[in-house]
Amino acid sequence: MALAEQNRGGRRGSPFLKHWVIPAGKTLVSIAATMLGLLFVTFVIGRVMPIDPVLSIVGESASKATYDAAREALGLDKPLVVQFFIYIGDVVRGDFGMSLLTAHPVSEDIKRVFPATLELATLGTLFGVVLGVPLGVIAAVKRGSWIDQVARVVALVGYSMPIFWLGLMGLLIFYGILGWVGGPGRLDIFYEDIVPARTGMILIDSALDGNWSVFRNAFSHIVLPATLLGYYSLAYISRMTRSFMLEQLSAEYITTARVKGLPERTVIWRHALGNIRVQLITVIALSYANLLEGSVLTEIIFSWPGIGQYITNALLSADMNAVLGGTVVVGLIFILLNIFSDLLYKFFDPRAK
Amino acid sequence: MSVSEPHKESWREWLMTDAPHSRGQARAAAWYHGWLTFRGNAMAMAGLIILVGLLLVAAFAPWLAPQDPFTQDLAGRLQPPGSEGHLLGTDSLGRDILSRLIYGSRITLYIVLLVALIAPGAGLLVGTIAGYAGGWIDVVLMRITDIFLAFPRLVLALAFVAALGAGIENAVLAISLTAWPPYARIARAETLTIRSSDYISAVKLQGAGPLRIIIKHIWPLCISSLIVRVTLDMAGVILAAAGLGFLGLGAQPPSPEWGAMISEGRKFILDHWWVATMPGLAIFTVSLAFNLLGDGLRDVLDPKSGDQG
Amino acid sequence: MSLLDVENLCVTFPTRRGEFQAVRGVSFTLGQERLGIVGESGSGKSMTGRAILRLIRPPGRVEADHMRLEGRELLQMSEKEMQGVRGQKISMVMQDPKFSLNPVMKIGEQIIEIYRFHTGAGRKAAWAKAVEMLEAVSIRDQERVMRAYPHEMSGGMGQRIMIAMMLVTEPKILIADEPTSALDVSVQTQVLQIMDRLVRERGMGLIFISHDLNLVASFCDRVLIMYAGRIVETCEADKLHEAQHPYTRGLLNSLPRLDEPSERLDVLTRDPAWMEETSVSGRV
Amino acid sequence: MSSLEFENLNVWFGDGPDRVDAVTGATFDVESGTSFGLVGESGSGKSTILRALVGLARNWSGRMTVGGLELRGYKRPRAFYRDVQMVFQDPYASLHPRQTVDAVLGETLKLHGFSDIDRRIKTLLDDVGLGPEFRFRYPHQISGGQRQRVAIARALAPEPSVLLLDEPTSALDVSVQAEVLNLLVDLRKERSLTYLMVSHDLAVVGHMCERVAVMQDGEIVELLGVAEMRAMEVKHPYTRHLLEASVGYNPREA
Amino acid sequence: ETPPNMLVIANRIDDITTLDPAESFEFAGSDVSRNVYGKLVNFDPMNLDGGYIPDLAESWTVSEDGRTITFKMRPDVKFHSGNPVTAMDAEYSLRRAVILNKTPSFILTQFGFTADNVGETIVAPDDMTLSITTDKRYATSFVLNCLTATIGGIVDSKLVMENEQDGDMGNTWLKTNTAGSGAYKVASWKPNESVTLVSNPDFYLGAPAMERVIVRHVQESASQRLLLERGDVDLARNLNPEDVKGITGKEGIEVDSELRGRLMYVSVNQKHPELSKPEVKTAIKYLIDYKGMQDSFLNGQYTIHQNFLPRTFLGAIDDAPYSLNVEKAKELLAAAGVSDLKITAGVREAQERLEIAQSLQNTLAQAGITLELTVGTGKQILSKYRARELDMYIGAWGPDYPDPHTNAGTFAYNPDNSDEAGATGLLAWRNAWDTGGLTEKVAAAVVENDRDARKAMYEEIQREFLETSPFAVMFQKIEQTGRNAKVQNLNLGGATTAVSYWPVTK
Ligand SMILES: Nc1ncnc2c1ncn2[C@@H]1O[C@H](COP(=O)(O)OP(=O)(O)OP(=O)(O)O)[C@@H](O)[C@H]1O
Ligand SMILES: Nc1ncnc2c1ncn2[C@@H]1O[C@H](COP(=O)(O)OP(=O)(O)OP(=O)(O)O)[C@@H](O)[C@H]1O
Ligand SMILES: [Mg+2]
Ligand SMILES: [Mg+2]
Repeated sequence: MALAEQNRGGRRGSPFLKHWVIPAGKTLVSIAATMLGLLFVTFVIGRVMPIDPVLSIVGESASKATYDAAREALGLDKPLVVQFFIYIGDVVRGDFGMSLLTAHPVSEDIKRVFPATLELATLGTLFGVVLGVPLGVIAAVKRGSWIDQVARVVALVGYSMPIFWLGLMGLLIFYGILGWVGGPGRLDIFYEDIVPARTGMILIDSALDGNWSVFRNAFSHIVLPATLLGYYSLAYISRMTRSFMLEQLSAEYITTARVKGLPERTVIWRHALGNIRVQLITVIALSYANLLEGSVLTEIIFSWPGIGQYITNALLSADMNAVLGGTVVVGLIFILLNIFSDLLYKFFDPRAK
Repeated sequence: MSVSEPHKESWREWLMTDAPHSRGQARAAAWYHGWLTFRGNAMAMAGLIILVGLLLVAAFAPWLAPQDPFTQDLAGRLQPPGSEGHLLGTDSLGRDILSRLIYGSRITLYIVLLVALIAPGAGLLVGTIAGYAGGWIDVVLMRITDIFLAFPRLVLALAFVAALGAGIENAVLAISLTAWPPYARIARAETLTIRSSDYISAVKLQGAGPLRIIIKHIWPLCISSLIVRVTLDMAGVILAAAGLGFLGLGAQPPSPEWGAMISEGRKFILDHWWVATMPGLAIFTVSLAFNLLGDGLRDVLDPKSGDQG
Repeated sequence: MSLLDVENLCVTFPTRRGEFQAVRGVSFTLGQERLGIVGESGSGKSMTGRAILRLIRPPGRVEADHMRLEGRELLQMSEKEMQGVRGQKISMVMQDPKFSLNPVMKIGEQIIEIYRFHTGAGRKAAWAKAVEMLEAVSIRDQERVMRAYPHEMSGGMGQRIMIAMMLVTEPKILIADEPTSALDVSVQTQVLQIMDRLVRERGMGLIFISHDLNLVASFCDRVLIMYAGRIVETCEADKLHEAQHPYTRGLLNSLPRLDEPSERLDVLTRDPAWMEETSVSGRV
Repeated sequence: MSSLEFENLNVWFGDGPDRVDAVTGATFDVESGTSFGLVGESGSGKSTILRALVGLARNWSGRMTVGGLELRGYKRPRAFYRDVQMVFQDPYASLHPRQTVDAVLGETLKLHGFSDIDRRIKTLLDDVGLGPEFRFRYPHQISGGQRQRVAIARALAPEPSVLLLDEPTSALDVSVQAEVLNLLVDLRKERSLTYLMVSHDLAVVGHMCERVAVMQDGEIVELLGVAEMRAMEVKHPYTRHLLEASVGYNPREA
Repeated sequence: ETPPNMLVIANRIDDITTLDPAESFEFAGSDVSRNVYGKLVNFDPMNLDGGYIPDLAESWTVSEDGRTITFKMRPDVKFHSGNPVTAMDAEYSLRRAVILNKTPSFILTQFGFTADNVGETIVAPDDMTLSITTDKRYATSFVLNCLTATIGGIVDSKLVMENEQDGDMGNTWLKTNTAGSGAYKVASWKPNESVTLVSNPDFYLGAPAMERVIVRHVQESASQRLLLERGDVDLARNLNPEDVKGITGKEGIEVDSELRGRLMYVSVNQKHPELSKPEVKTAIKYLIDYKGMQDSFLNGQYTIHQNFLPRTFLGAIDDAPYSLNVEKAKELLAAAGVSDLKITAGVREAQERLEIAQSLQNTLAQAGITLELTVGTGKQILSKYRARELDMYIGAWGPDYPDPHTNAGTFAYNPDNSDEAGATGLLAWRNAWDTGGLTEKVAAAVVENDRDARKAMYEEIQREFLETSPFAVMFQKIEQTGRNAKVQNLNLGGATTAVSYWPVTK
């Protein structure tokens, strides 16, 4: 009873604490937990794989002594738990070990390949959003009309035609026949190594450097793969936008907006779309994260040295350090994007506060 | 109640009734109403017809296929569509693409059905438990979901197969195991809205346990949004199965699995476009059908949309 | 001349079992008065209100011999012209403020939006006008409310905001669809007072939709009683308790009363013949 | 046959800075076989009291007894639910959209361990005045009043002695309201039930109940008999305000 | 359009895992090495058939007992760093390769060099002289052929030592850096992306015409083709037959076909009771549609070749007695009393192999043998093969160094056929084939110093191999390269060595 009395009057804690510090703390703990889980699963996968990391290093013909020495050097003779902690320690220091495939430290490799993917995925997502959202909105507004059906077919082609088909066809037409875009690779040979790599994203690096001819060339190379990736996210984003919009359009506040005499344009783009911002952000973040995971086939076809290709190559050649390093980085990006979209959610949806 | 009563009415009336006389009739009537809604949607019907067609093709493959899907003819390889005896052309070993597509529908259906059962099933289980239980169970389950979601799909699939061994069943399992997290999220979101509703409270007041509530009361309502999502994901599943092929997990040659056929055709795409395009079109048609069906089902299954329109 | 003149209004929805007529040949006029529409749920009250603003979503259809706003035919207006009518000449307060306000727009924004659209006023002027309107519906602390989101408001405040928003353009006609059913009695009184004042002071026409017979009887000037899409009876509001039609009587008798306790309440028994009766005209 | 006692009941939601105290210090009791009304404005905590009693609101302090038996925590034994049942406000929301009437009642009966389920369903439907033709319908196939009857039948299924009614007719038309109220009155008479009924409509409470508690902002501001209410013999200004408003619109009121 | 002083190549270079000549063992890596590191002896790109010629060693002499070869170094040759190339560097490089004991080290250690004895067996008494002593007498040609392999590359010992870490003899550093004296040095290597070589103006044979050579990783044949057609690369090295057909006859593009050393073969595990029957082995050789495959999906890229020495190797023979003959195979199977044979074959996921496998599946089925395929990544399938777990293996083999022993020593040599021997490097062992006496013949051939006699010995081994072995060698690789017509004098290295860029002109 006394307790109840006390609580009734009690508005304990400052609003700052309530709105920012506590949620931030919770978020951090949850990131940490997810990361730890991610590391644990990667670690387990690394051990489960029927691939001997020692053999990969010392080679087939190594003697028993060499083998044992290498094994010891890798810490593989220690108990699993200890190995796990060593692994975590290494990862925290950004040390994923050496890649067998490239003979470079994995962290260095990732620093090299990730910006390529980041650049591609970002542009692709931009494309997907810029076209996908309006397409979804229009399809919802004109539900059942031919435009809705066309939007559906467009989206489904994106879903069901494998990217290498679209990619190679695109290359053939726009590069091979028409010559409108650059070919495979990130740059033409003569533009290579001209601008210093600051971010690793050539578009940004060249812009920072003010070297617009490199920028143009890089753009001509990225535009096709980015469009293709964008097509995939467009497919997803437009379908999701459509279904969110359908829900909103039957809401009562939309009728209110119409009662107010607002033009249909305003009703749809301002009122209805405003209400799906939050859901859209989540969807976009998810599709962005998926693109960041790297579309292996796109990267292969366009000779794009990105992380998807890197991880897959490593996987095929049993380069476990590289696989695990790549996985941890991709996972981290994923988790961060998730959190980012949560934060935006708080920011955009007044009800979430 | 007289047993013979229904016979006096026509079947249609019997199904359309607002006052069913038995559980069976009520269920049949509910299905029939759904069917009517569905039938009113031309697009959804188109989807259904395609899928029924696919089922028939799969069932009668040996009778429908003009040729043996495995017979090679190295002299007659890479024939364009419409050439003598090969409506859709031949592949690099001179096999008839149409026949391979027809036989491949069996494998495709098999993969699709298996994944469609496992992945949403697992997602439903995890999502509803997390959503209903709340608290730390929710936190733990959703963290796990996040971890799986954050994992590059291929790596995860390979790890599973490393543990399970290769084979098409395991490939399907691997795909399912990488595909469940989004379903779990959907199911959880749905559960969160359902769990505080009055009808759940009402069941609680009868002393029903959490398990019963989840299975009997929450699942039936989550399933509709899952089905819609699953039908959207179908093309992705078919392609993912093909993608696992190059890790040695997918269908093994000479199996005419559609995704594998596309991969095989990749080499010839610039000069012999049909080798990859034909199976691509098949996948496109089927996923379009699933998608149209999904949209129709959404209308039928969504209790909120009720009897409108 | 009356503000609104509706003749033989029909609202039709195609359904799987054929056409469904939600409103069947309703005729009435509205002057500078409080016109109540009562009837049981599903009798077509809301559809009548929405049909006037041509807000029935396809595939629903609105038909009428005529539907004139100060002599101008509403049915023949283009969508563009209708936009000028909606909000400007005729406004409508929707049933539930919880769902009728845009949840992610600030209240100020929502009020300013309608005002600026119809008057082309500047932001500052619109803001001042909005604050003034909020004050008019007796909301204190208007500046704070302007910056708040709908979910931060109580139901009563939301309803009053809705009214302020719909009145900011000083429309000729206000359609209020069960504006008080979600409210506590105390707030209800305030809301009614606001509307009452507008009719009396500004000469606005008010269509007041409700299923609360006592309320309509005490608040309105004239009442239309609807059943199954038709008007079965019309009368002066203060004479509602003397209404003749068995349907109206049934509704009245089924109300529990504090002043006249009874063991059992009378239950309305519907006569199929009521369905067939032609609609009574509510024109004056 | 049980009586209900509430003593200094506090119910709250949330924790720490988010805490909302929905009910504070509510004290009243309901004699067995009588009908008790709770009125008050929206959000005043009426429903919360009922929900705390049946264990749907978990955080509470004070004392609640049913038939002399003191309640603890939020878990209730199945026997409790045989004794105390609840009817919810919105009959649409309280019926599972995918279950037929038969399934709803059948499940309830099964949960309470009855064996002759078929027969009981028939009797229950009969009791609430629904014909056998309703038995296999889905909620969307029946009207609001009929839905509420189903909800009442479900509450009656375990043969409880106490019915908690949370605005059982506020979502219904006046004409339908009369039917449901009549049904409730009849049932109480037949089965000597105890009612604890929430409503914001004084006329309804006046019609149904012997005693009334008026709530405002989580607290009970006045307890009075229905006769006093009719005679307008009330002390608290809020109660008076409620009474006056219930008669209709009075333009001169401030 | 590519600049006139630059050679741009599209190639798959994802197999480069190291640039260290003591470690590098893959195709793309050899391509780099050959242009970066000088060797004691080397092949002349313009005259491969002429065999090894002096490179950093000007001349050599062989001792009486045939065990010691003494090289005289070429004077005035400099490393890229400016350090002179001396016998000390050669000594260091060869010792280093032996001591590091990386995968390709067997090429040297098969001569009896060990980490313990290199102090005595590989010695440079002065700056201009290097002598190496093998454990017994070998054909000199064999030893010198082996020194032309990548592992024979001479590194800049001073520079390497400066970059030594934890006694790794500069291995870590050399993985990603180069210290050679060849025509080019590596300017940058971005794994899976590109290798850029810049010319060495002081190259002792004269500064190369191409100042830069850029090898770009382009995985897809179609992409390579488009790049070539647009003139964005000068050379496309991984075109598949369809794409080759597509560019043939195109203006300004030429297609080169060059015979390479790689063989495509099928082998059957001799642990299998049925597959070890001689009739069955022969039957399988008759159940392969050599011609059908050569003329269809392998068109232009593989040529029928049925023995383990690739054409152009010393002692290679051209006999191809087998062709698809289902009737004969059936007879043989019937004679062996084999029916309803069901076997599984491992094949790695690579287009041409899958096609070969499926064709095989088809023809075997005609004789009633059911072939099940297990497809997997290279690593997966290889590890099963090495563990002797596969009934049948469909795969490829490339010679490690340009001497007949490289293949003879693996296809037809298996001193200990027991599981315990674990001789995973020997194909004969992987298939559990005890070689029926070929092992001894191979051992004899490798020490025969008379070139003609040696040649005859290999021919004899191969004739027997063709009859008795569980291997059905099917094809030899032809590398088809799409080349911009402007590019001249490019040599890919044939069956014996790797590509040479320095003679190239445009
Ligand atoms: N989109 C629609 N399709 C078919 N019928 C509809 C549609 N919208 C409304 N109706 C029907 O129109 C009739 C009139 O509805 P309306 O909303 O006007 O009733 P109401 O008198 O306002 O009832 P309430 O008091 O419950 O609000 C109802 O029977 C309703 O079912
Ligand atoms: N789950 C919950 N979490 C937080 N607060 C709640 C919750 N349920 C109810 N409340 C709050 O408790 C208070 C009392 O709610 P309650 O539902 O008991 O009111 P009521 O008197 O039944 O109102 P109404 O007439 O609108 O049904 C309200 O302020 C409400 O916002
Ligand atoms: Mg209404
Ligand atoms: Mg309540």
